[in-house]
Amino acid sequence: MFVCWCGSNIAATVDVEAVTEAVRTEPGVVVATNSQYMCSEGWQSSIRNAVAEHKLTGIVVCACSPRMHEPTFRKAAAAAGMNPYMVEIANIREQCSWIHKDKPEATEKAIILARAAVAKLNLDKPLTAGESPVTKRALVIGGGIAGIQTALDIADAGYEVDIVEKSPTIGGKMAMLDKTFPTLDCSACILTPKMVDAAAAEKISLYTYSEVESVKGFVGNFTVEIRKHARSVNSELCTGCGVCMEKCPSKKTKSEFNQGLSNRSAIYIPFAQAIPNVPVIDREACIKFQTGKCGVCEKVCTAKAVDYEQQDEIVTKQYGAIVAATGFNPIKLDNFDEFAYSQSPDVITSLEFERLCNAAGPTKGHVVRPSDHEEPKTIVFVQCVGSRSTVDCGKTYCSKICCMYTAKHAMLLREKYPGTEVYVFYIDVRTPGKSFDEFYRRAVEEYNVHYVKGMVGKVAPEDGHLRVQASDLIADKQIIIDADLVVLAPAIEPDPSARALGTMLTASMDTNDFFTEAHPKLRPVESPTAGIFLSGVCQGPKDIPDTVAQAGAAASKVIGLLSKDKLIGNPCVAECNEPLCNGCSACELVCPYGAITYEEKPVFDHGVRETRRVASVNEALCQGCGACTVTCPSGAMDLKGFTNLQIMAEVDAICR
Amino acid sequence: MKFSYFPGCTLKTKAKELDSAARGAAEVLGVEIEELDEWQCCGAVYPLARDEIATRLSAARALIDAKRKGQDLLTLCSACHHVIKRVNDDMKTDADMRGKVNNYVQPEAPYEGETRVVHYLEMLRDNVGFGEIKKLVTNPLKDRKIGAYYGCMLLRPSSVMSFDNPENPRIIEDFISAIGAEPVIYPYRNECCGGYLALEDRGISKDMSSRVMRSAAKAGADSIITACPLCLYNLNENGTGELPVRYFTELLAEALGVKSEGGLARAC
Amino acid sequence: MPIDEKGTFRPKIVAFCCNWCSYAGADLAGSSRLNYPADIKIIRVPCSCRVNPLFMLRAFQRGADGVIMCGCHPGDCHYTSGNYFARRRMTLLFGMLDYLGIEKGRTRVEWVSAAEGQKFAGTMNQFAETVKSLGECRRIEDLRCKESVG
Amino acid sequence: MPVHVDEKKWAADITLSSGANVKKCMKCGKCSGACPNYAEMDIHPHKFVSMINDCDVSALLASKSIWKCLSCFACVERCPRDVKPANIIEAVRTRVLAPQGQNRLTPEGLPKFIKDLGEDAEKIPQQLLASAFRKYSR
Repeated sequence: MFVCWCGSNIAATVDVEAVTEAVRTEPGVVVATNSQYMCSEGWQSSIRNAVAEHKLTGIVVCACSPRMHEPTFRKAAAAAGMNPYMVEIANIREQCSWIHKDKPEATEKAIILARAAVAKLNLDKPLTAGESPVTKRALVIGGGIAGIQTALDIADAGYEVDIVEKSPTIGGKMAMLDKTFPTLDCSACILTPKMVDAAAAEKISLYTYSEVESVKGFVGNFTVEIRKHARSVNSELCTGCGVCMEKCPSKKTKSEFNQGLSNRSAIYIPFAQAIPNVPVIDREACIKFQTGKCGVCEKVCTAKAVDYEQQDEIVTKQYGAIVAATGFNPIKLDNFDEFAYSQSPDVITSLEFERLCNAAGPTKGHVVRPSDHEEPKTIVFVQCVGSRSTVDCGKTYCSKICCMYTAKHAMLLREKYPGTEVYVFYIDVRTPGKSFDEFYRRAVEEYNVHYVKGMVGKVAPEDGHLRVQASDLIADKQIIIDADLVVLAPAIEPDPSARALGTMLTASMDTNDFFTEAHPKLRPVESPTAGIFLSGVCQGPKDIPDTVAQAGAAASKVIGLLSKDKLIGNPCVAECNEPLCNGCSACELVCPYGAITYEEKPVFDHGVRETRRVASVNEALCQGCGACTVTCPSGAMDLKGFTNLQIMAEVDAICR
Repeated sequence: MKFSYFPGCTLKTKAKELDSAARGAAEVLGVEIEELDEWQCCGAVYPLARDEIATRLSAARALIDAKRKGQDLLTLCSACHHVIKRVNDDMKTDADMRGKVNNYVQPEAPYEGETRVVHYLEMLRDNVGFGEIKKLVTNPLKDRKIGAYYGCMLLRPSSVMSFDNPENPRIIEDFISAIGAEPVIYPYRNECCGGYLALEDRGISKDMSSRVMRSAAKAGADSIITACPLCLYNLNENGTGELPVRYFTELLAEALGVKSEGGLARAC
Repeated sequence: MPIDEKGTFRPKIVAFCCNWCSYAGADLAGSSRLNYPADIKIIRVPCSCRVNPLFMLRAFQRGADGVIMCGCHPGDCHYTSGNYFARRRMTLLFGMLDYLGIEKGRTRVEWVSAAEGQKFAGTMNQFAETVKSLGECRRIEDLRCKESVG
Repeated sequence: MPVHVDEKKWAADITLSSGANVKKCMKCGKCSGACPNYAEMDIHPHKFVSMINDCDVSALLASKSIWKCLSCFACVERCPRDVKPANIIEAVRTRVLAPQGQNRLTPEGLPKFIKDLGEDAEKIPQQLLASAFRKYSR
């Protein structure tokens, strides 16, 4: 029995000495001691000595949460020659000393928790963890900058990696952007080489226009079904000449890539640098698919690549690790019509503005009003549309990127069109990041952008203008501006595909559908589910530098995993007491992992040897949830490390 | 379809045409309207203060009466609708208020917000259906460009009123289309007309109402319709006078070919 | 009745928390220094579906005054579906316990995510308060166990 | 107007009766941005929120804004934090009207307004009278 002080974290409210004394007389306890920091190297060696000296078969540590240091103490036990699973931890910090102020009360509780741990330890059995092989291939879901960077880094280390991207091209949101802050280098110029690298890399396979259909298995051994949507164009034959798009008579579909600011044909490549450079047919918009008449693209295709008969294809592959890089979208602005987004074409989102600025965009980089194609003279930017909001249609978090891109937009406008007046209405300007604040200050000081503290209250489209009504909180006066263009900075939210993916991966998500990390500080790129890693905005709002850094970090974690030949499994798995099993299949039905099968086995029961149909647990598949143990009507199923007897012993100790 | 109906004071006096046209149109639409027996003035203003009980009682009584009859409670005047709907929400969500009001009114069974409060426009949209109205229109109001004026009370706060999108509502526009006219969307249709200050501070009311009316006129409307007697009064008396303002039920009755005199006689 | 020096009743409450969400939520409550009564002792289980109704009965048998089970939010179970099983089992169990005279207030199921330290502490405070107001629970307490322990 | 005001107590009372949570305010100013009657007010809606938070009640009780608020709920509707500034303004107004003899509008005062309106007076809907008395008197 070892009781930790955790400096004053525990010792301040729990009488550590009293706890040590109280448990000394518990059954099975041979030695009880306490120390300043049990997790320190020095005390771990003293554990080793104690194990050797007293021939200990198990240890109880009264310390912080097992979620924090269970692995540490297990390692120490193993180093001392003990079975590492003969360690029990009484959580007397997070669940005792930190929440209770009254010392006697906290001490009493700590003693009870320690007793429960002793009671459990007395019933512990040495466990051996199983091993499983690792499939040396990774899956990256999402082909934006996060997914591309992760895949490139994994491939660079020599491992096979597949990218699954649901749109027809990789590139994601970054491909839509014009310039990037704070350096103002062109987004396409830095992204397209990476896209080309990803396409060219021998170790990377791209599955565009594809989605993950199902995920089975566990860390090191995932089986994933990928649905390749029918492109209706044979990628092998297509030369990417683009004649089909030119001739396609259906040209009225809003371009997703241009945020609806231009139209595209039914057979289309999203943008010129798309990878792969192979069109897809949007079957909803295609006249051939809708009416049966047309077939122009097939006729004009000299490569004979158009294939109306193509069907979705399911590809099944094995992976050792999976990276979620599903990215984000700006929120829909239907519920923010005080800014008249759906009432005036001249109220646009910042992503639409990116397309307007972009030389490859619908206006060739010429910033004009969508309504009349006139150059706007007065432009108003509205920050935090839906961010930091606790009402239903908003998001409670800060979207992080808007302050900086708005400074960029304002600056670009003033540089390109010095005659314009540019206003930015903000709540706070948040610029943590290298050279970020300097960038924002340049917008104010050098480019004369008018920053006004105060949220816009109403945008009224009238007389061809947008009457913007706001209040300047610092001057304490009302501001009314007749603007020509209003640019809204919508909150960003995880792509809707993330929710379904999270369920498939059993990777937990927060209330906003961002993936949760295993530890917010110490394990930021791993999901709590083993073998699942997180890259980019799917974990939380971030800009391009942060995304790329996280993408690299996720890759290094994947590489670490794939470099192992075998993985040590979790030994706390279900176990069937065969003589008790009545062969009812109830456990098989509730097992979420398909880890239980039934086998005809010789069973020795009350002196009789007979062949019976009994449950058998695949220890590699079992994740140790325990659903089967409670379902089992005969009590044959039990969970190692959390046996029925152990939990009841804990109950008894607590209620004593 | 049968509804309990809460007309409210103004509809019995200065806004008889709002009421009578609504009754006449309902007949054509096959909607039965049963005026509550002993309704009292709703108070015209929803008491925002949570410690005000007395001012909520008349609305609560109307709600309880409708519950007793097992009917939805139909309202027409924006102010009545606003007050009754919000009091109903209090009765549903505020246990403290619920206890106090029940204590005062002493209904057979405690009232917990069971009654559904339906505005006449909501009834047209959800119970009758604008498509159905279109079919019943005998006298489509062709070539009329009508601006809908929502004002404040039907829409806000949307979390309670849940009437329509508070910043870009459609319901009256859809209604205008259903009766064969062309809806005109203008930005100030959901901004305040300044009604509460029409007595005390007429200057402000003039500014507000004029802005609304100018906004509608600029957008090309030839008239404005509303559901609120105070808005109507205020736009008429304090607006720019550019556009006529009428109740939406009057136009409905007109489109359905209902003679309003008959309705008037009954209402008086 | 266990009464402390100040003369207040101190109930015995057992909380079963799943390792992935609610135990982590409890840890978060701890690291956020949110108070709740020391009468609550947590038992860690891998998943709420590991909680056998027998464990709860055992607790009441051994003199617990209240038992609460916490798991991941529906749809967020680390093991996909465990909390759904747990929810159904507990609904049946609580109905039976109520029939046995163990008031509904003594049993509770709550979904607490790893990020909801505040909710965890709030729930525990509420639950402890309720159990406290219900007083001691001796309905199915096995007095033999009591005596043998002394 | 009461001379001695226990500011803290009043702020607490006003908060309670308004049902608003001033702590939730992030000082974005959207309420004042949305207010259609901003120009007529001396103290603007966002300041009501922060002044209640600071227990700076006397100035609010004396403010002319409480008579200018239209109760149109634009600020309530558009507030991203669900703070309800209009409720606070109303709560302050009710405090001012609460003591005897503080009524802003009295039946005796009514003829003046009506006279101002001349012939048009008879068009005044009941709703206007009822709401004016509810808003401006006890």
